[in-house]
Amino acid sequence: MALDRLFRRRRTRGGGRDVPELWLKCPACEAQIYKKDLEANLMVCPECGHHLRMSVEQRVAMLVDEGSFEQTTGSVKPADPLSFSDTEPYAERLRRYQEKTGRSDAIYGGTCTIGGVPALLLVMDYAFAGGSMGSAVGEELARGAEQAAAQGRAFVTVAASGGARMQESVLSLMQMAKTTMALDRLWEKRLPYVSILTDPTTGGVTASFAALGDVILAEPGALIGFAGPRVIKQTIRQDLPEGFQRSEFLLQHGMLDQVVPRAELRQRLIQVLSLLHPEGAASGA
Amino acid sequence: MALDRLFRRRRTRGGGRDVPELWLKCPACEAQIYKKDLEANLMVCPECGHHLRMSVEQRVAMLVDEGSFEQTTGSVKPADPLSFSDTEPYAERLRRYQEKTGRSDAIYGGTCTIGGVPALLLVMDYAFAGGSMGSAVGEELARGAEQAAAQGRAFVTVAASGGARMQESVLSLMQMAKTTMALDRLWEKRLPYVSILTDPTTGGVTASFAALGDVILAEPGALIGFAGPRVIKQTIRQDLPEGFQRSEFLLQHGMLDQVVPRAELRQRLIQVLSLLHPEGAASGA
Amino acid sequence: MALEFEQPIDELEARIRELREYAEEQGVDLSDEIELLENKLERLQKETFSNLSRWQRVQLARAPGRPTTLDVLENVFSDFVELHGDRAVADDPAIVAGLARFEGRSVVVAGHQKGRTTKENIHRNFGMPHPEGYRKAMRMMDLADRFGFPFISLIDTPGAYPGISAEERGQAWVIAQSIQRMGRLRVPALAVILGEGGSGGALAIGVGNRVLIMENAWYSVISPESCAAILWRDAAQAAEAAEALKLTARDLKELGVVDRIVPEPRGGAHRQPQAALAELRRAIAAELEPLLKLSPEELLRDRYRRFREMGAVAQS
Amino acid sequence: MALEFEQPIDELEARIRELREYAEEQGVDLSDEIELLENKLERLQKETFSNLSRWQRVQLARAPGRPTTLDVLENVFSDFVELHGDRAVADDPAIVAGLARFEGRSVVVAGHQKGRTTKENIHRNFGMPHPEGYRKAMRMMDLADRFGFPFISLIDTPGAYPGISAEERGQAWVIAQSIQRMGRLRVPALAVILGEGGSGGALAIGVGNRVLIMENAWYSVISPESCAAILWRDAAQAAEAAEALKLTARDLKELGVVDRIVPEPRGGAHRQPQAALAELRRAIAAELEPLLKLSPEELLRDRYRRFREMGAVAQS
Ligand SMILES: [Zn+2]
Ligand SMILES: [Zn+2]
Repeated sequence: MALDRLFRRRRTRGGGRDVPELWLKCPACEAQIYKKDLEANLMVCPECGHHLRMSVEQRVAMLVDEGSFEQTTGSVKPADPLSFSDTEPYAERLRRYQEKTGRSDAIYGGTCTIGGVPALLLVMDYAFAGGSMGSAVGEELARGAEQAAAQGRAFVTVAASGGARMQESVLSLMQMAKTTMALDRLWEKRLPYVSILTDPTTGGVTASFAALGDVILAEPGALIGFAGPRVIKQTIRQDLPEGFQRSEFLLQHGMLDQVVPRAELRQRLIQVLSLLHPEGAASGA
Repeated sequence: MALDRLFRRRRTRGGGRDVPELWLKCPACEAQIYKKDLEANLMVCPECGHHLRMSVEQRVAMLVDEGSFEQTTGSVKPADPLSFSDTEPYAERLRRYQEKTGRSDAIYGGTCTIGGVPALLLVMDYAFAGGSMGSAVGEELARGAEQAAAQGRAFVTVAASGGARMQESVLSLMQMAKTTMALDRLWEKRLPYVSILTDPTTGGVTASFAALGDVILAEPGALIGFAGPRVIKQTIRQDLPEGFQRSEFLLQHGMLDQVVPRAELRQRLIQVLSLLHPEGAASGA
Repeated sequence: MALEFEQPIDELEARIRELREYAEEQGVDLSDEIELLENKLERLQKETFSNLSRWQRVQLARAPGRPTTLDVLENVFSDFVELHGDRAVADDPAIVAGLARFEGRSVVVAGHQKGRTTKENIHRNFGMPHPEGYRKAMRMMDLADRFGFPFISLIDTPGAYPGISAEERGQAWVIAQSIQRMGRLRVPALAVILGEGGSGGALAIGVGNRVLIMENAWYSVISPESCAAILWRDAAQAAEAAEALKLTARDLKELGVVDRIVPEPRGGAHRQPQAALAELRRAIAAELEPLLKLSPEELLRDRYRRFREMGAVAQS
Repeated sequence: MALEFEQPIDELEARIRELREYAEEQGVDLSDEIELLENKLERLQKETFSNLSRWQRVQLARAPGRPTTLDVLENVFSDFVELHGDRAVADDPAIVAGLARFEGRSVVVAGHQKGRTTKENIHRNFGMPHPEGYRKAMRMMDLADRFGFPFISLIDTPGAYPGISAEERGQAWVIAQSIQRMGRLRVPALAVILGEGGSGGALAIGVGNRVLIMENAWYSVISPESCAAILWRDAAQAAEAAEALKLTARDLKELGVVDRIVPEPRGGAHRQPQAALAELRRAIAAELEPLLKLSPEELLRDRYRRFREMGAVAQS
């Protein structure tokens, strides 16, 4: 469902491209922020602390030990098994997204160390079709879990997704089972899986691997849920309560281990991984 | 905590003994019922369907196949490990209850078949110290589960208890762990455990073995809970909602498999046991 | 209550019935006329039902009178004992579950339940479970593993309930947990799509070693209506969305998502429920039998392999 | 905030302090007088604390400033990462849980948490968990088994919360489940009674291979006040009830319910928390070490044997 939400937004916003790219407006407090400052601050608004979306490359850079990252994703390309077409053929859309992001599909990551712990990190790219999970994304996730298990690595995912990719219909639905079941390869080896939820994570991604971390962390203020707020509003025909489906709400309702500000995320992840990964757990590293 | 509630009731009611024993008043609809009729109706009020307490002997008789019952309980006698005394020494109280009921402690049962399925059935006796669980009751339960496991029998308990027996303090608390852990002997052999809850079942009995049936059945209108209603009222200082902690309330809240009228209980139990016990499960008996 | 495309058939059937009654009452012989009409009916039915569009099948999957989980439990299985509750929060009537016997053998069953009347439908939330329903289903999976009984799920839901209460209690979490729990079953697991297989709410109990589907059932990541509302921005384009989503039994078989299609009587299971249920019994028996010979480890491996292969990607 | 029986000691301590200050300010030598008073203080302390009644120990177990679960996590363990939530309904602040390191080794810890201020005490419901708290603890046990880490529980609760909301969500059920879950741990399990061990709410996380207790902690099927209210019909008889219930560390050791008493500094752990916590670290290390050598099956057997023997009966 995510794909379209993104399309629509892009269409109605349209003009954004004309604004000089040096400045960005914080969507929360509307402050004009110098883009370089924002990036230096990990895309967290220096005025109000709002966490903006960040590029997957920056996300990887902020989490891994410098120089340790080797990309593993990219060889799996999406297909169009249903020859799906709505107002535009799926194949066309894919091409556009590939051009725009320079990626095969909505996921990016690879092997690395995090605080010295060997890991395999996969980050979903919301800029590619709303981070929706089709067969290629599911395949990268399953391979990632399997590779981590085979190589004795911790598995870490950073979710940002509108859900399953409608244009692959039931095949995208099946990715929920595939990714979930692949996690059990880590169980057999007693290797940890840490799931990090960012804004937004909804639908089939929340309802599969992303909800099953041994430890689940989320960024502040992130929208996280099963159904999107619009669907829920349509169902119940009333407004949603303040803060509904935000990280802090989910923490209160027992779904998350911690809400962690972006600036502290790497440190928290290192702490968790070094406690859970066999190397750190026994040696007292 | 049950013990005292019973004492008090007995004291304040006192005079009950003078009423001719041929008639009984239904505590729900206040109808006067001929006692023989009530017994023939399994102690269910023919006027309003209220389930009155029944003797453990009658309970066993209504559940087992005729002629199949052999008592196993009785050899374990309660002790007074703390030399407990409040307004009366515990040893005295025990003696009084033993005289009144003709039983060593608040539990009665043995081996039997139920619809042809080999079983070990244990029934708690509310008339003995409010069915409270001390070391002797816990020991009978643990032995019962162990014997059922060793002999390939289903294990069935009928709970009626005000909770743990205060006069044995922490030793009665430990019976919660002992009885719970004994159930795992049945797990190892894939033998079923069916828990039947009757009025009232509260405290340490609900919070241990009785809540852990593979299938949990309850009689209509039975009071079932952790804390007693009086304790809750004192804590929250307001009245309790209608129907609170009754079987039907617990069914709605997901704690029970079924609420079964007493007249149907044996039949339901047979159905469940023949599905769960290895003999009935594979053969299709 | 006939579906729109069924109406000409229903009308013709009514005409034939009237004619027969008239002939009997009046003692006249109209057998030639009736035979002619019956031939016409036969042709009309063939025409209509052998070329069903995907959207028409979706409507059949929702037809009133179509066998529900409880109908299956009462007719395909025997000795059904319903078990209630998730032992944590509530009993969810949108999922029905319990112990039953299949060909003499004890099994554990859980399935979505729609109401068979409007009142029941409201009680059962139109077959849309809350988290409690999935927790009840997981409890059943525990029971199946505990006793070594096969686990059979019956899928018939528009989807998991998308409301505030469900979100508050972790709808996404419980679906993920249920997928994981079912994937870990150490006993044979069958999933049967009876009617509607709506998205994650269906998949939550769909992780079988084998997945069966009734001929007119559908299974998709999203309902045609919602898909049309989003992609075409017009729910009325549901028929087109249904085509695009390739959500019918035959599509799913081709995609490798289901293993067996259970044939329905002509016109759909709601026209002859007993015949449909008899076919279902045969299909379950046929799929269950080989699984009973596998060890727990083989079953786990088999299930993993089955879902691991799902999807279509192009390798560079 | 001194306990009643501590007051003479506290007053004498204050007097000595004043005298010292006076001597310093005025430059006079009062060392003889101070020494006399200190001897008197020493005698008074010895007298008071070496003959504590059971009821006095109950008060020490509740003394403000006594180390809580979080104090233990911060001082006895290192690298504590708190984990939240039961993944079903809520996060219960009355139970604190997470990962930590003990002597370099990863462990999982869960314990009741009382507030260290009044405001925090309200937030933490005075250490009385709802069902969500026990489900969080069970999730920790799952985590311990999953990674093969020892599980350590810290007990300090007047009891599980006896309120409507807790009953609605199955307080009895979750306690039973937690006892069962902890009994099934395939890793070493230690339970430490830090302060109050109130009934089933304590036992729910008390099923350790070894059970340790702080010298002034208590553990009983019911609090002395409630027991007195019921049996003596007068909560003021709590002191007498405490005697009857035999709920102190020494009693419990004699009854075989605890394996080790962790000595507290004279006057109780609240007087010298750091010293108390250092003793606790030593005790945990000593009890954990032999358990680390046992296989999962040995641990299960050991735990079953331990609790199977509990109780006192007369055989006919
Ligand atoms: Zn801002
Ligand atoms: Zn009556």
